Amino acid sequence: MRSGRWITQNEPLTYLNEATAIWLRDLRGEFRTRYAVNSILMFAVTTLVAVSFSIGSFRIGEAEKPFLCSVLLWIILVFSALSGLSRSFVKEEEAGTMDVLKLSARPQAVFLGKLFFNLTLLGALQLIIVPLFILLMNYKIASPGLFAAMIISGGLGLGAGTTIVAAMIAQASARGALFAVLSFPLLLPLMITAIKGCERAADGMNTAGWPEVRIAVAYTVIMIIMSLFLFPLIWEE
Amino acid sequence: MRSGRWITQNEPLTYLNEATAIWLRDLRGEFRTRYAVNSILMFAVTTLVAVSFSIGSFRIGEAEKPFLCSVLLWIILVFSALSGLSRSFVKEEEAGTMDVLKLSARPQAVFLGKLFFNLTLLGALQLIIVPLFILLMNYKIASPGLFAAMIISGGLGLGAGTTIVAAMIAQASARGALFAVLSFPLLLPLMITAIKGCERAADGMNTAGWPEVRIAVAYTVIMIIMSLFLFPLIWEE
Amino acid sequence: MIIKVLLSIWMAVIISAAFLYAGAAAGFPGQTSRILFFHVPQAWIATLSFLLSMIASCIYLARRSVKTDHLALSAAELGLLFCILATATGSIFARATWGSFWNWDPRQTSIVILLMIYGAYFALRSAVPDPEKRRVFAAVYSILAFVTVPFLVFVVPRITASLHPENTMNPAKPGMDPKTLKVFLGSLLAYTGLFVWMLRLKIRLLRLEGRQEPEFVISEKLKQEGEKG
Amino acid sequence: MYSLKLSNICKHYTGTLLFKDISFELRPGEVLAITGWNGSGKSTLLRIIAGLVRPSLGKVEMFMGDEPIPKESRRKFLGMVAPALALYDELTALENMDFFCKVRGIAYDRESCLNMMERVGLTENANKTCRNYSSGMKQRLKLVQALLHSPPLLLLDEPGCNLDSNGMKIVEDIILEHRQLGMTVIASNEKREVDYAERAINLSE
Amino acid sequence: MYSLKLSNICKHYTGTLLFKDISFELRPGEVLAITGWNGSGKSTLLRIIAGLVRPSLGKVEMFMGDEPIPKESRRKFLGMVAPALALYDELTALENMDFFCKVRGIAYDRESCLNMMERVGLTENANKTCRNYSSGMKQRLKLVQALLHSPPLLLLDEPGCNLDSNGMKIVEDIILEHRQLGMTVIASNEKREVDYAERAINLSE
Ligand code: HEM
Ligand SMILES: Nc1ncnc2c1ncn2[C@@H]1O[C@H](COP(=O)(O)OP(=O)(O)OP(=O)(O)O)[C@@H](O)[C@H]1O
Ligand SMILES: Nc1ncnc2c1ncn2[C@@H]1O[C@H](COP(=O)(O)OP(=O)(O)OP(=O)(O)O)[C@@H](O)[C@H]1O
Ligand SMILES: [Mg+2]
Ligand SMILES: [Mg+2]
Repeated sequence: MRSGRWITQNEPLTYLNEATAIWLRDLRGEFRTRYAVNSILMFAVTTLVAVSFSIGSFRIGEAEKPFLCSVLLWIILVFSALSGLSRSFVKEEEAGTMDVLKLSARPQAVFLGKLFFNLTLLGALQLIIVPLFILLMNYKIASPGLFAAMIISGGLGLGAGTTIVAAMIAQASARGALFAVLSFPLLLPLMITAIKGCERAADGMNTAGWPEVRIAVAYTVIMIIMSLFLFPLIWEE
Repeated sequence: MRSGRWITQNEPLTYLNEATAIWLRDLRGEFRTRYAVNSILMFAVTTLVAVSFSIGSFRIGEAEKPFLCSVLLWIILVFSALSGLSRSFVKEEEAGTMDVLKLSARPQAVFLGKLFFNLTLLGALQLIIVPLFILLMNYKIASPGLFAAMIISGGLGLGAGTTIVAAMIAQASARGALFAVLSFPLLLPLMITAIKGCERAADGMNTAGWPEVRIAVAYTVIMIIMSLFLFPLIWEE
Repeated sequence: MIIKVLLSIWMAVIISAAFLYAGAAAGFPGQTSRILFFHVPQAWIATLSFLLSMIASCIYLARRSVKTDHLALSAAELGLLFCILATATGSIFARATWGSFWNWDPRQTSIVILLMIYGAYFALRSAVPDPEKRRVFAAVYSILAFVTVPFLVFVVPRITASLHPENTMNPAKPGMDPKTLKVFLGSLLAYTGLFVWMLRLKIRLLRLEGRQEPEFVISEKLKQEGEKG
Repeated sequence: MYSLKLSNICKHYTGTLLFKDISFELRPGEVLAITGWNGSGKSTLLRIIAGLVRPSLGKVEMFMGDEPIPKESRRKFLGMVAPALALYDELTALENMDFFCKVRGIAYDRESCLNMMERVGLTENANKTCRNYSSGMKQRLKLVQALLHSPPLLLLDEPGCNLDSNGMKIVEDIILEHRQLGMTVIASNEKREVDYAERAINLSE
Repeated sequence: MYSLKLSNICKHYTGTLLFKDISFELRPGEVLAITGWNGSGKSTLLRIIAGLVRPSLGKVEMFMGDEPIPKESRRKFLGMVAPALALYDELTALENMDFFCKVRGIAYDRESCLNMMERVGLTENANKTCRNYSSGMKQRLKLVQALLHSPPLLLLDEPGCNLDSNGMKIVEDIILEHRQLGMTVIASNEKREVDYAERAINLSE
């Protein structure tokens, strides 16, 4: 048993391997209980159906459509995300496994693993919601390339902005509320950018340079770098 | 210690006392952790702000307003409820206190206690959301009496329709999703009724007899009676 | 076996008759009305099996016999199948007559709710690991869902005026083309036969599967031991 | 006079048989021990007696005199302690007791609750939320919860778990006192606890 | 050579002092017992050593030779078992082990994991989800988790809790084996476990 195996830990191991292990474990746990993915997806689908039902019975002027549809799409995406993205940390705390994770993994690996997991959830969400939304709302997009880039970069930003907040609220007492309260202001700049970007993609004017996509990517990168520095502080006692 | 105190249990005790004890305990626990109330309220407030932001920038024709506003109000109320009403049972299961509750309380008392708790949450939700919604959307109501009655009876129906579902999903494996999936079809008739009723109250025509309020009350009563019969079946192993 | 052959011949006859024998009904564009011979019986079977499933659930709660649960489950499964078919054919039909696949017609709303209920029923079943608990929960849910149906029937027609035709296929209505009526009734019969046949098949399958389950094997073994000892 | 009767209880989980043909009768004044290796089904058997788990075969009956007590009111006549039975974390100990009294329909009496707290040595911590209790303090509180309604049947699953020697002494006292009039079933691996029982059922055999 | 050094550790929670001036040094081959009544702070002290709780005063240091090990990599050099440290319920035992190996950067080796499982007697249940484990089986799995990376410092909080006599034997073996080369801190109320230690700190004094 005493094989001196821990010595191997001094070798320069990439954080990525450990992060992947955490990511895969979360996916597996999620696959078994399906708490987060279901709550996010069902939330999104039901809101989508409700919105399409309520708005669908109206005649929206063609001129107003790009803007209104972008707003609705991002409201659905952001709120669905807010309804489920804190689960991965909160579950850890509620099940009492947070301590064992603190004892076994490096904080940066934990952050990256959870970030990957949240991005996976967001990806699945977008893969289902965006086409459905386009179909149901009869949303015409003039520049599909820009639209796809905006959706993806917006999704990345959403994940980057919420993961560290989720870690914070998991250790606070009034969890449910806090997540939305703390995340929403952080996400608002991103959301406004993404709405603007999708609107631009839909009406197809002035699409040169994709300025909103760039902003979203910058937001994502900054958020991730900041989080990698700040996360260890909130993770370790 | 052996005071023969258990003999007093043979006396005909009202279910209501026990239900009240459960209700008060839930309130106290909720007050300390504020999970459900916060998740419901924050959800509602943020959706409300988002909706008013997105719709507010449009000119909604006065003629369409009563219908559109009723739809939006009830979408916000129902989805907020779906986001938090299952907590009281799920928490019981996750904290491992479900068994001790099964061992100490009668199932009907549990059902009633949880129902009261959910109704309290819904009441708080409506107390905050409805005035806010009316203000933000500039929602004019011609017949406030009918409107209030519709909101209250709709809220009662919402609580009655979801409590038993919450008890079921707490004992199932993939909880997050299930609650919305199972509750939504049960709530739809109520939701459609309430939308119609609020629309009628807003435009002020044909308000005699309050037919929608009656339907909602009938729905509530039938749901509660059915639940009182069915609940023991799903509560006891 | 003989039933299977008869049924398939009958189905073949009805299908050909629907396209060759009956005329295209007035009031529908082109040949589209022929879809009615399939769409309406499908919707009818979907509703029927829902009712059947609920009744079986009630009996299950009273008697707790696995057989009635099998009936409830099979009826729900077939109901879901026919519900999807009715929605699909209805949507195609709607596209041809009203111009779009989906427009929240009251009929469409109610069939979506029915679909959601079926979906929820299966989601619930798959989420409860313990077999007996699963049966009880499913039965309770199907009763709860059924309780809301009268409200639905009462409420949905209030929301919007429907484009959906009423009573065009009502046999009691005078003035219906006798050829159409014949084919329609034949199709109704064929679908009902098909439903009953599939239902029995499904129940048999469930019973055989049940025998394979370790629970069943062990309790049978223990029962036999008990009888001996 | 109460009695408990198990007949031919058998339990299996998806294919693996835990135990079968467990039959016994228990009368007031008797203590029964259930022993067996880890994972042999001790806790499961106790949960079956309490009505929290359905047996695969067989039945559990309780009688008051000759009259059977219906399953749904069996809970009034039993108290249970088990590692998996948790109390409400966000309440204080006294609030927990208050709740269980009310829900069982016993007049809540702060005085006697405090007495029980004193008995298990929690007086100082009675107004502390249970979330911050140490493992042994939680276990002590569980003992109070099981005894609150002075049930004729006591189901103790590893009652001495997490306790120090004072705590073990309290458990001992409780068992000895309850033996006077009530029925006790103890599931444990501790020889010391098993020794109180006149009879034992070994699930590993 | 590793060593652990606590200097003047003191911990209080909003007004109540748990313990103060705890200082000791531990070297390989030594076993230290921490004793005290329920609620005296044994688990808290262990959590302070592990770095999960910050002490109110004083500091905890670990050295490799003479070189201090930074706080953030201390976790690589310790393994911990405690009642409040739970494993992942929805995974099987093997998946749990797989996860902890990967996350610690140890090459996952199914063979040796199975060996460890066999050592604690979980071979048959290695592919069962931990949710359905019995209390003793969970405790055994926790032991495996703590030993997975062969840490020089072992923190055992009530290691024998929920275990049967076979399980106690396993714990004994682990302690005796670890005593050869590593440092061990045991917090327990069980005389049997405390007896392995040459030194003991009593927090109730
Ligand atoms: C997605 C679209 C549709 C759905 C989900 C749908 C669904 C239904 C349902 C549930 C029924 C009730 C069967 C019963 O009462 O037992 C029905 C009947 C019927 N449908 Fe549709 N339908 C759709 C579109 C259409 C369209 C576009 C037409 C033709 C314009 C149509 C013509 C009929 C007729 C004629 C009946 C028989 C009505 C009667 O005799 O009472 N349906 N459909
Ligand atoms: N829901 C379940 N599904 C499958 N297996 C289960 C379930 N619940 C318990 N088991 C299995 O039943 C066996 C007995 O569990 P139980 O908790 O009764 O053991 P125990 O005798 O109390 O053990 P310990 O001494 O460790 O407390 C274990 O192997 C456990 O894995
Ligand atoms: N977060 C906290 N806030 C306030 N008090 C706390 C907190 N955590 C622990 N305590 C208190 O600290 C004391 C020591 O707890 P600890 O778990 O260390 O005891 P222990 O010696 O391990 O007891 P046991 O033998 O029962 O396991 C207890 O009285 C507990 O109530
Ligand atoms: Mg046990
Ligand atoms: Mg402790």
